[in-house]
This record gives sequence, C-alpha cells and structure tokens, in this order.
Amino acid sequence: MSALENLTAEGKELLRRDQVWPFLMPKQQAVDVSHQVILYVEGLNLSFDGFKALNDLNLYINDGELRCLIGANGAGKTTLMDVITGKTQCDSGTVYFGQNHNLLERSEPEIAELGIGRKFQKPTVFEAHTVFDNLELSLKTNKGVMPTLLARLTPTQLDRIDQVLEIIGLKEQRFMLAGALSHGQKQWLEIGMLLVSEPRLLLIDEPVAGMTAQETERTAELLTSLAGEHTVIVVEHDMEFVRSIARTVTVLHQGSVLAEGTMDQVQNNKDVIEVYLGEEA
Amino acid sequence: MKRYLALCCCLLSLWLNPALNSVYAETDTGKTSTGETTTASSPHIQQLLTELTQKSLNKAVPVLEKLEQSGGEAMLPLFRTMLDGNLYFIKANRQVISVTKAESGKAFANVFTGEPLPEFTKKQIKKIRVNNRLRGYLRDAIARIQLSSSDPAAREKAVRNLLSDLDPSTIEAIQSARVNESNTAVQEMMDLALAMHKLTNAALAVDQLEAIEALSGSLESEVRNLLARVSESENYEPAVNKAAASALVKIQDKVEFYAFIDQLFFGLSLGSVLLLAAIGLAITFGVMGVINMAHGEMIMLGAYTTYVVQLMLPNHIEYSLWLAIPLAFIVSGLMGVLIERGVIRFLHGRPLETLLATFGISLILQQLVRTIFSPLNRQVASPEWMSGSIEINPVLSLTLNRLYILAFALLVFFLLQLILKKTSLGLNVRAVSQNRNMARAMGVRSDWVDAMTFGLGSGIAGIAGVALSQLTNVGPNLGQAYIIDSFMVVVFGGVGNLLGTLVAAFSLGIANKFLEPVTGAVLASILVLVFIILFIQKRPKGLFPQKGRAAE
Amino acid sequence: MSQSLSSIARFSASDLFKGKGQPGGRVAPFVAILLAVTVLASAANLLLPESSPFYVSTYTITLLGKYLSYAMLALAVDVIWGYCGILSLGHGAFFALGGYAMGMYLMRQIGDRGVYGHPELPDFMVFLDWSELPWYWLGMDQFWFAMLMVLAVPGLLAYIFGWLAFRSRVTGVYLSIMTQALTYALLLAFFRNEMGFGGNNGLTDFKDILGFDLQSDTTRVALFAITALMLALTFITSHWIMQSRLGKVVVAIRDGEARARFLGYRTDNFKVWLFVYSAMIAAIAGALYVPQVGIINPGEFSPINSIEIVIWVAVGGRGTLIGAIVGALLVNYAKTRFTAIMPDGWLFALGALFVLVTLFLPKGLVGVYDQLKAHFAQPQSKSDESSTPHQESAKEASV
Amino acid sequence: MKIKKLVSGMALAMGASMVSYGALAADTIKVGVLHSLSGTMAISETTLKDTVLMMVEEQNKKGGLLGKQLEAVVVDPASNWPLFAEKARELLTKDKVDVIFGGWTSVSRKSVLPVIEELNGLMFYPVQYEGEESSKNVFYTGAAPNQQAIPAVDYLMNELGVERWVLAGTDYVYPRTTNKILEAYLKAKGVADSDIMINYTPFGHSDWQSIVSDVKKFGSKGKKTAVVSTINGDANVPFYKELGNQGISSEDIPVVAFSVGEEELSGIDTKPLVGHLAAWNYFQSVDSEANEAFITNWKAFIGNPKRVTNDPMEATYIGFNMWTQAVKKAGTTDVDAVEQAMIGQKSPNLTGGVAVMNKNHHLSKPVLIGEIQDDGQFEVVWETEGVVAGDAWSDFLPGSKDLISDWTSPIKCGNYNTVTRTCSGQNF
Repeated sequence: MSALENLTAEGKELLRRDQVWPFLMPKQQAVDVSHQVILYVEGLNLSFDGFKALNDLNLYINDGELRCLIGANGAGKTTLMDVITGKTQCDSGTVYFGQNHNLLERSEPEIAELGIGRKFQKPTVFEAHTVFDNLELSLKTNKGVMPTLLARLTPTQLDRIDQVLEIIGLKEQRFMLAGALSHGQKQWLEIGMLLVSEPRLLLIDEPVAGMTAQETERTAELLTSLAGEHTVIVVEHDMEFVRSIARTVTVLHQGSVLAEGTMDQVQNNKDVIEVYLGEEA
Repeated sequence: MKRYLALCCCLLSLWLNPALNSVYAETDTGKTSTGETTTASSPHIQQLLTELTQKSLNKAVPVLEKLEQSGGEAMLPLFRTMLDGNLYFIKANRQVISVTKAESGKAFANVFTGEPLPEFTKKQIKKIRVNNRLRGYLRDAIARIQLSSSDPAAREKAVRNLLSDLDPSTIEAIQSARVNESNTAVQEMMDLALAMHKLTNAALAVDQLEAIEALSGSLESEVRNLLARVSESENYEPAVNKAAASALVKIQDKVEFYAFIDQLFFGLSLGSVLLLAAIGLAITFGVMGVINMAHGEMIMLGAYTTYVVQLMLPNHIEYSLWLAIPLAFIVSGLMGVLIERGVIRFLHGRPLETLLATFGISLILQQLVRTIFSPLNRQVASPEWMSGSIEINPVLSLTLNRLYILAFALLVFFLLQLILKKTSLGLNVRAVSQNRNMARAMGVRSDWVDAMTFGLGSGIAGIAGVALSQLTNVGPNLGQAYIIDSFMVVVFGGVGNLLGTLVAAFSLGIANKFLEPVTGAVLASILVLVFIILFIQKRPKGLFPQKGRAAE
Repeated sequence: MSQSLSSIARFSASDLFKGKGQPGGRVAPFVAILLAVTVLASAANLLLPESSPFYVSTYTITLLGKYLSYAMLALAVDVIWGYCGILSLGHGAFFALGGYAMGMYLMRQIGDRGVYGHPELPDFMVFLDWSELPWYWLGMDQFWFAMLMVLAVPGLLAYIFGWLAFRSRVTGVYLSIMTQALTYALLLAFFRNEMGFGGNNGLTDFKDILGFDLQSDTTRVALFAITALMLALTFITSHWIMQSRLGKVVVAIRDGEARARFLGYRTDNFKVWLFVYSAMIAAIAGALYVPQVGIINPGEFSPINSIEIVIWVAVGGRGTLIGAIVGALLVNYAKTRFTAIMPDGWLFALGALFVLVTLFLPKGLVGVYDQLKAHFAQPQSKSDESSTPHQESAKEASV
Repeated sequence: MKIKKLVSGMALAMGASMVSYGALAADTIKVGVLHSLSGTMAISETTLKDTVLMMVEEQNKKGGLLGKQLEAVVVDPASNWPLFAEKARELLTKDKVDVIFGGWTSVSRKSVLPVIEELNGLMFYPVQYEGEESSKNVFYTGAAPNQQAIPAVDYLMNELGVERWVLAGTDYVYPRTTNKILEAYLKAKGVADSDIMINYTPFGHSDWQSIVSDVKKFGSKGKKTAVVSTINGDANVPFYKELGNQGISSEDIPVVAFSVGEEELSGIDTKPLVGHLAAWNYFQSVDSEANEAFITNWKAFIGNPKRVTNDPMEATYIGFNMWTQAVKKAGTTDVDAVEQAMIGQKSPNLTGGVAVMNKNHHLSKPVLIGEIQDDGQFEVVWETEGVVAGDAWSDFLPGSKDLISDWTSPIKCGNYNTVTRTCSGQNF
C-alpha cells in the first residue's frame, strides 16, 4: 500500500508544472558572477593510495583576476587544475564556476564549453595538424558531431585566427605541422589555442618553461593584457615571472593553501618562510 | 630476427633427431603374478583352456565361468592377463601364454608361473581377443576371487563391484567372508551388501525397515537406485515405501552437497588452468605493457617440450614431467628473450604494434611446429601418478591430474610472487614497470630487465604448457585455444596485478562451471565473455586497478 | 585572407578531382582507375568470346569482386584505426553481420526451392525440426528491409559497444582486446545451432537476388560492378569526411584525446560516430561479399580474420585511405598466388609480413612510395613540401 | 601520378596472370584435388590428398585411362569455406578438371555444391556425413548415418544390452542430424525420453569435467549406459582423458565414436581409451589381402612406416576405382556420361566384400564396430552381415522420411517426394 502511495507521490512530483524535468533543463546558462567571484573551490580532498594530493583546499578567484599559484612539486597545483577541468575526480568538496555551475558534475568537454580553457604543463598540441588547423579546431563553435562534419570557416573566424596567429607570432608557420615547431613555439601555439577559444577562465600551467627571456616578457605582457576581460590562473615556478605579472599569489603546500596575498606579503609570510627555508623565496 | 629463427630451428631439430631415432617402447607395467601350478595344470582346466582358444568372443563367458568355478584363486593370473589383453595361444598346441611388451620387443611367459618362454614369431601365436562384455565378466570374477585377497582395499573394491549384481551365490560368498573380516571399511561395505540383499529378499516389513535403516546414509549409487525402486514399488508395505523415500531424501541432500563441492572443484580446476595460462601474460602484458599474441605459442612450446622429453626418455614417463618443467621454462623463456631482443624492444611504447608483430610471430611459430612435428597432434602420456582420482566417497572423487595442476598453479603463482617481491630481478622489474626513465637513471639496465621479464613471462607460459599437455591435445593450435581466455583473465583481474590475475582466473573458472549445467558449455563461455566486456566498461582497469599517477 | 579562404574551400567537391600533391589528389585517379578496370573487365567478360585472349573469366570477375569487398573492409578498419587510433580487432564481426543479413535475404529468396520444398523455412531449419520462422527472420524476404538490416544491425551493435566502451574511456589495448572478445563471443554464438543461423554450415546454396539468377554471368558481373561502385562511393565519402573538420577532430583525438576534450569536443561522441560509420562500411562490404562467394558462416567471425584485416591496412599504409585499399588488394592477391604455390610457406610469409611491416614499414607501402617520391622531388622545390602538410599529417600514425 | 601507374600495372598484371591460365592443352585427364593443406582441417585432409595422388600414380603405372595419362591438379582451400567454392570454380573453369576428389567437413561440401552444380562438375566426397543430401554431381563414398550410427546403436543395444543413452556431440550439423536420427530411432525402439541425454559442446572443447561428471551420474541409475559420441577431432583427447580420470571404464560406460579413427588415435595416448568403440566401414586392422597391399603401398608412397590408414582413405580408394571403371565404361570423361555409368559400379572393399554405387549416389558397404586397442588400432568386435545401403534421406526424420533419391530415369532427382511425387530443390 505504502509502495503505491510512494508511487503516486513520485508521479505527482514528476508531473509538477512549476518545474522543468532535469534532463530538459537547459545546461548552458550564462555564468552567474553577481558576487564577483568566478571560481569557488571549497573543502577539496583527494588522495592517491594514501597520499593526500589535496587536503581541504579552499580557493576563491574573482572575476577578471590574474592569480598565480605557486608551491613546491607535489603541492597539488596541477592536481587542482585537473579537478577543476574535470580530468580527475575528487574525493570530497565542491567546485563551482560562478554561482550556478557545479563543475564536479560535468565532463571535460562540458567544462570547456562553459568557458574554461587549459594549457598543460607539457605543451600539448595536435602534432599531426598544421598550426592553422590547431587553431581552427580550438575555435569557439558548436562542437557537436554533425555541426563539425558540416563546418565551414566564416570570415569572422578566419579573421580571429589570423589575429591570434599575429599575437602568438606564428604567422609564417601557419601551414607548418605543429609537430615540427620548437618547444617554445608549441607553448605559444597552445596559448593561441586558448585565446582563439575565447574562454572566461584560463588555467595556465607553466607557460614560460623553455622560453627565452624575450619570449617570457611577451608572455607576461600577454597574460596581463588578458586579465580583466578574462580570468587567468597561472601556475609557475619562475618567481621572476610571477613577480612580473602577479597581483595576488596563492601558495599551496601539501594540498592546501598556505598563504595568499601580494607577492611581498607572501614572501614575508612566516609559514612560507618556514616551509621554503633555504629556498629562493 | 631471421638468424634467431634459424638458430632455434637448428636447436629444435638437433633435439629432435636423437628423439626420432630412439624407438618408442612402453615400459613393462603388466607383471604377471605367480600362481599355483598344481591346480592350473589339472586336465580339466587344461581342457577348458583349450576350449577358450576355440570359442568366439560371445561364447567365451560360459567357459570362463567354468574356469572360475573349478580354478578359483589359481585363475587370477589368467584372468588378469586376459583383462590386460595380453593372453595369446600357440597355434600349434593351443597352449595359452602371456605376451607382454618389453624393452626389446616382446616377452613371452607362462600365464600361471610367469616363467619366461622362448620367443615365438607373429605367425605362431594368436591373440585371444577380449571385448567389453568379457572384460566386465573378468573384472567381476576377479572381484569375487579377491574377496579373500590379503589387501583390504582390494576386498572393499571387490565387494563394491559386486553390489550391482547380488545373486544368492555372491551373497553366500560375502556372508562367509564377513565372518572372518577384520577391516572395518570392508565390514561396512559387506554389511551394506547384505542389507541390500535383505531389503530385497526379506519377507517381513520389520526386517525391511531395519535394512533401510542400515542403508540410509550410504552414498553408493546402487543403494540409491534400490531405495528409489523400493519407494515406488507396490510389493512393499506403505511404511516401507515411506521409509525408503525419506532415506532417499536424506541421501539426496548429501549428494547435492557433494555435487556442489564437485562443481566448486571443477571451477577451481578450470580456474587453475586459466591461471597458469594467464599468469605469464600478466607479467609480459601487465608489467611490460606488451601485448604478446605469441603467448599461446609459448604455452605450445612448453607442451612440445614435454613431448620431446618423453620421446627421448620413453622408459621414464613417470619422471618425464619433472624434467620437462625446467626444460620447458628454458625453451619458452629463451624464445621469449629472442622475441624481446629481436622484435619487441624496437616497439617500445607502441603496444598496439607489439600486438601485430607478436601475432606474426605466433603464426611463424605455429607453422614452424607444424613443419617440424607434423600438423598432427602429438602423443603425450600421463604418468601413472597423475591418472585416476581420489575417491572421497562414491559421489565425490577428485581427479588426480586436476588436483596436481591446481596445486602446481598455486605453487607457480607463489613462487612468482616471491621472485617479484624478494629478488633483485623482481625489484628491477617493478622499478622499470613503474617508471622506466627513472629506473634507467638509477642505473637499472632496463634493456636487460625487459629481456628477463619477457623471458620470465614466456618461461612461465612454457611451464603452463607442461601442465596443459596433461589435459588436452598437444598440437600446433594448442596456444590459440588459450590466448583469448588468458587476455580476458588478465584484463578482468587488472593489468599489472598478479593477485588480480589469481582472483580473476578462479572467479571466471568457477562462474563458468556453475553456469555450464544451466546454460550448456557454449552459452556459458559466451555469457562469461559478455560479462567481461560489460565489466570492463564499468571498471576499465579491471578488478584491482593500479592507482595513482603511475597508472595514467 | 583570400589565401586562407581558398585553403578552406579546398575540400569542395570539384576540388576532389583536381587536387595535386595532397591525398585528395589520389581520389580522382584512383576512382578513375577503379571504374575503368571495372568497365573493361565487365565488358571483357560479357562481350568477348571465351576464346579471345582478352576474355576475363567469370572466375576472375568473382575473385575481383571478392578483393574489392575486402578492400572496402580494409577501408573501414583504416578509418577507425589509421585516423582515430582505435585498433579494432573485431571488424570481421561487422563484416560478417552484414553478410548474414544479406545471407538471410538470399535464403528467403530460395522459397520453396529448398531440398525439402518447404515454402518458408530454410533447409537447415526443416531438418532441425523447426516449425516456424524465428521472429528475426521475418521481413528478411524484402530486399529493402534486408538492406536496412545490413546497416542497422552492425550499426546498432557498434553503437552500443562504442557507447559503452568510449564513454567509460576504455582505450588502446583494452579496447582492442574487448573488440576481439566481442567477435569471439559472436563466433561462439553463431556456431550454436539454436541461434537459427545455420550453425557451423552457415547460410549457403543461394539461388537468386532480386529475381536475377546468381549463377549467371550477367548477375556476377553486375555484383562486381556494384561492389566497385560502392567502394568508390565509400572511398569518396570517407575522403570527404576525413578532409572535413570532423576528420581533423578525429585525428586530433588520435594524437591527443585529452587535449581535444579540453577544447570542448565530446570525444566519445566522435568516436562512437566514427565507429558506427566504419562498422557500416564493413557491413556493406560483407553484404556484397556474400552473394559473390556464395556462403556465409561463423568462420568469418574468427578473431584471426579480423587481425588479418588489420595487417592489410598496415601493409598498405594506415592513415591513408588509398593505402588500406592497396594493402587489401595486394595481400589478398599474394595470398591467392602463394597458397597455390606453397601452402606451407604461406603462414611463414604472412607471419614475417606482420613482423617486418611493423618493424620497418610503420607507414606501409604508401609511406614508402611517398618517401621515394619526396626523395626524388626534393631537389625541385622545397615549397612543395611545406604546402603539403596534410599528406604528412594524414599518414602520420602514432597509436 | 605514379600511384596511378602502380595501380594500373597491378591491375594489368593481375588480369594477365589470370587470363593466361585459360588455354592449356588437354592431352591428359585432369583430376582435381580439393583438400585443405593448411588451416585447421589440414590435419585430416592432407592424408586424403596424398591418397588421391597415390591412386593417380598407380593408375598411371597401369597405363592411365582411355590411353591418356592422369594429371592431378592440387589446390589448397586452406580450411576456409568460401575458399572451397572459389577453388572449385578455379578447378572447373581454369584447370578444366574432369573430376574432383575433395571435401571433408559438411560446410566445405555445402560451399562447393552450388558451384559444382552450376558448372556441371563431378565430385567424390569421401567422408562420413549427416546425409540429407543427394546431388547429381556428387558421389558420396563415406558413410551415411544409417551406415554408421544406426548399426552402432544396434550393436550396443543388442550385444551389450545398453538401455540408457548419452548422445554427446560437437555443436555442428553432423552431430545434430545424427543425434536427431538416433533419438528418433531410439524412441522407435521404445527407449524412454528420460533415458536419453543429449549434449552439445563447442569445437575444440577442452574442459570436460562437468559433462563427464554428468555422464557418470546419468550412468549410475542402475541401467547399462553408453555414450554415442559425435565429438569432433581435437575435443576427443581431453574427453577420453577425463573419462579415464574420473574412473569411467569402457566396461562401465562404453563410448562409441563416429569421428575417431586410426589417424586421430595416432596423436593420442590410447591407454585411457582401450575398450571404447568406434563404428566405421573400414579398419586398418582388418585382415585381408587387399588391405595389406593397400597399407604396404601407402607406407611406401608416403615414406613413413608408421603412417596409418583410415576409413576416409578407403572411401577415396573405392571412389577412385569406381570412377576409373565408370570412365572406361562410358569411354569418355564427360560428366553426364560418367555419372550414369557410375550407378551400379562395383568395387571390392579393402575389408572384403564388394561395394556398390546405388542410384542415390551413395554406396552399399559393410559396417564394422571396433574396440580401441592400446596400440592405436581397432579390434573388430562386430560387423553387419552383408552390406548396408547408404540412405541419403533418413527415414527417421519427419522432414525427410518421404524423400528418396534416384538418379536413374524416370525420376532423375536427388530429393523426390514419394507422397507428392514432386522433385524440389535442384540447381540445374
């Protein structure tokens, strides 16, 4: 009897007119940043075989901010990025993009579609494709199967690619295979791929590794110019570089936030000094 | 690569030549026991024996019956020789003799005394043929005679053989033997026989009930059949019917329990075969990430090694396996090292291409074996100690070869665990499997480790081949039959995890055996395959996945 | 600007037939040769007298038809392996399923001309005492329905398998082994007589197709010609797909699936789509194969067959459509010749071929040809090389 | 553009090499041999290829046929069933052979059948099979079910008093059909349903524990039980081993097999098999002059004194002899003439007596039951009195009991329905 009641109750619930069925609910909603915060990371825990990669990590990133993450190897920087972009499942905690998008429920492509772009530690470009194709694939378009099959480049998109090619300085190499590029050029191409996809939030893992001083400078310029319109999170070991771009720096240690503030504040923080005693900071 | 192949061809053929030259001869197993010449030489018996040589197959039974009656225990050697198919007669004087195979051709002997006789040519003697009916009779007759045997096991067996055919004369014999019987097991068996007789022949219901009481709990199939007949028969009083039925139910419960154990054993046994076949693969695939499609052929090589060993030592079949195990390990292991050095090391980090290349190698090896040993299956004998079964009770008997193989599989597994955990090779292997570059930086010779790992995996496959040669055909297709199953086991268990392989092998084996009675053998294997396919979708890394960053 | 525009437009249909240097450049000549050979061979069979030195026997026509359906099968494997990096060791299953669907139609066409003269049941069902047609045989007497099934059944199987596998990220070696398990399970299943597909004997003794006698030369030539046409068609379609952005995404998935995912491509959907497409080509190949060889049985499901297809592709050159076709034709031709000359040697040769191709010719014969061409072309112009990146990219094969 | 040349060159080469075969002088009589020389069936079929070659050689020594030499054309269908059809077509159209000896498995025969009928070839099929077929162009010199299975069951029933039956087979058409026939036959003899157990296993089945244990249980019900085995090839060894290990001896539960012959036994440790039975039309151990000569010739031809002979070899031998006689009688190798001449041909069996080719293209042959001995040979324990005529259509199957085959006028039909008086399913 009670089963029947349950069933009718469930049925009623199912037929409520004031609610849309979950699977009919449009997934793509604009990111709600009414509180000025674009990324909420709260209470994140993750362990691999007993090793705590993330330990009750809390992090808030404001909309339009340029944030640097620093920390020793194994501090959890890359793992954090993996969790945000959906590559790794965490054990507990929440990650929200704006106020309305729970990232933990979404797959990598969905997260990418929301406007979170990522550059990997090791430059990852499609080596069998030309520079141009790499950028074309990164364009912000409908990325369903059929639209992709029938896709044609529009003049606007072309302009955008040309523009980005200009920015990353690979105009000459547009028809070269990405696999034939130098390490630094690959870094640039990957950044270009990020740019062309016009993300809200950029996660950039070690952007200047393998770059010349001049290139590093240009990267710094580029990243600072991006902030404001986009939100940028940079992971970097090169303290010089961090100093040159950072407004706010977060120090991770053993999977949780050790300190946060401007570069100077962080450098004078007692805990940080204790942890990094004898190191360059 | 070609050089290696040529080399291995040479090795194999070198091996084979002396083997082919030595003549295969069976060991002399059928020894004729001595008998009493006095009875045997009595004219009456002589006449019967002559009669035996003249009768056709189907008319020999009455003659044998007369022989049994008049000869008694003295006829034992005759019956045994006849049962083994070694009874011949000399055409000239119709005298029966025993002819057995010996190392140098044939041995001729007096049936009763075992005295050696001069040689006869093939034309001079003729075999006394036996067929199944005669064999059946002979076996019973031997059993009857053996009621007074000195070996209690023989006596027990003799009584059991008689259960199916309890006529008054046998009952009489059993009754008289019972009086002097001292062994409890034989006593019980005899009591059982007497109780069965009582149940069928007693006139009073009380006696019948008493007999049922004595019979309940026995697992002998004859008892069950009798009880089943009694429970339905109208010749008995209802109370007897009922008692028989309830006794039957009790027995049935027991039987079902043992059937379950039996099935479990079948499952474990199949699992042990799977484990043996898969464990080598778990090393090459799991530790090195190499898809070795030629793994099955490593098993095949092991099996052929057993064959060659037996061919070379035809008189030591009993010990051949002990020699075959290390040799098979070496042969398959060397072949594995050859493959690794010749092909696989050039394909590092390209697992799918190792798959293609090793598939090619498997074709070559198969054809090689076909060319050298012929495409026909080869004959590998089972040593005596692996034949037969341990009879725990009449409904549960565990076949010895399966039991040995189960134990052997576990032994190999633990040895392997030990090697990987406790030796420096194991340490190196684990280091390389976890981080090749790091290990190399630490001074581990990863080349060497790879070759050794592959050799180890292949060598173990060779050992598996020795075990499989005791269960199935030794032929060029032997490996093919196991390769897919092996992959399933490794993938199901979780790559890079030996314990996973163990658990997977046994659970698949048991699942298969419990499904089989319900669905039939074909559907059972299909269902298991489909299950694994679905399982892998759910847990792509198998039962025991490797965790952490190293797994990426 | 205009420069890049033209580079975008380079995949329009008209360009298919005039491209130079790019793999697209191989489409037109290949299709032309294929069709020309087809027309000539057909004409030589139908119009010339048997005594003429140029007469092509029906045996040859059937043989060519078989090769072409194998080529189509190789094409299917190449699409999924060469371009997407998914090594399927179970494509024989889709081929066989397509074949079975066609076989069922042909069985139904026999009607009451079977040996038992039963109006509806195929012979094997009569002697297994089946009283009526199993449900899955219903409708198979209609050609359109059977053709629908040729596509639908393998397509659906590929969809379900692909959806399950790709969604849970079963990749690489695992996937290959799973596809092998799939075809092995089907092999066992189709061997079962209870399945109602004729067990070990399979389906055979076909009489006619769409009312045309299968034994007549004209029908055989027509089947051959249709196979050639379908091969050309699937070749052009596959080429078009691989040149579209979808093709680029597919290659991108092959080389960096995680990256593609972070770019917002639902890679599992792409993979499933391509897997289904590839399975359907294999199925069409199977459906064309069956009426030409006259029998379909579970042997086609055997895992060895599927692996052999892979080697055709590897020999020809994976990641190039033309390579798959050339590989299939060459290996099969070699097989026909070799097994006649020295049956024992064939397995040695085939085995050695596997090993040597993977070791020394990772790009197959087409790769060798391109290398040679590049070698001779080098002195002339360097710009030529840089303007043909697609060719390089297409045959680049890392798995 | 070079690829174009390559492709066109290849196409030309292919075309040319195929065309050039067509016209070869026909001053010999060509005998096609269509047996697998590679693949899974090579084990069994290679022997038959050699047998045909031996027969051809002997015939040529005798001066050939119709004043011409015989020439064997050997092709390898590689155990691949579609390839059988292709190679048959090749033999008939390219090599223009006058007769084909070939096939082993049913599926290979089924695959070849449409081609042979289309091109009006002539084929001799030398292996025991399930029956239910009679083609104008095929002569079946192996046993039909009534020449193997039914006599074997008769023997078990009458001589050994078997009451319970296990019909175990590999899951393909021959065991299926044979078991269907046997089941119907047993029931007609009054055997109850509960006394028949039918079991099918896949090809190459190697784990027989459960099935053997079931057989053991089935056999422990107090009635004499026997296993009628149509288990194929490779699966037999593990089956018999398991029987032996679980303590089932041939006296308890005898197994009579239809697919285990001398050749198969040569790869088996026969100890556990001794006493089990097989039913064939021929055993190597049969003591007759013709057989002794045949065995001597065979061993000399093959150059191996240990090689054995078996039933399909005898079937090939009889088929070949009958064909030469029929060609002589017809005076030509023309298929239609030879086909008519074949009917009624007599040829001595190797085991004594005379085989006769019947109107239904099947032979009349004696049936022998043999017990396996420890030397891998059979000891004949029973044989039919006189010969048994092969029956193309079983009388025990509902679908085929009204069918007969008669290739003489006026019926001239492979499956003539005696009730409706119609002929159906012919391909010519």
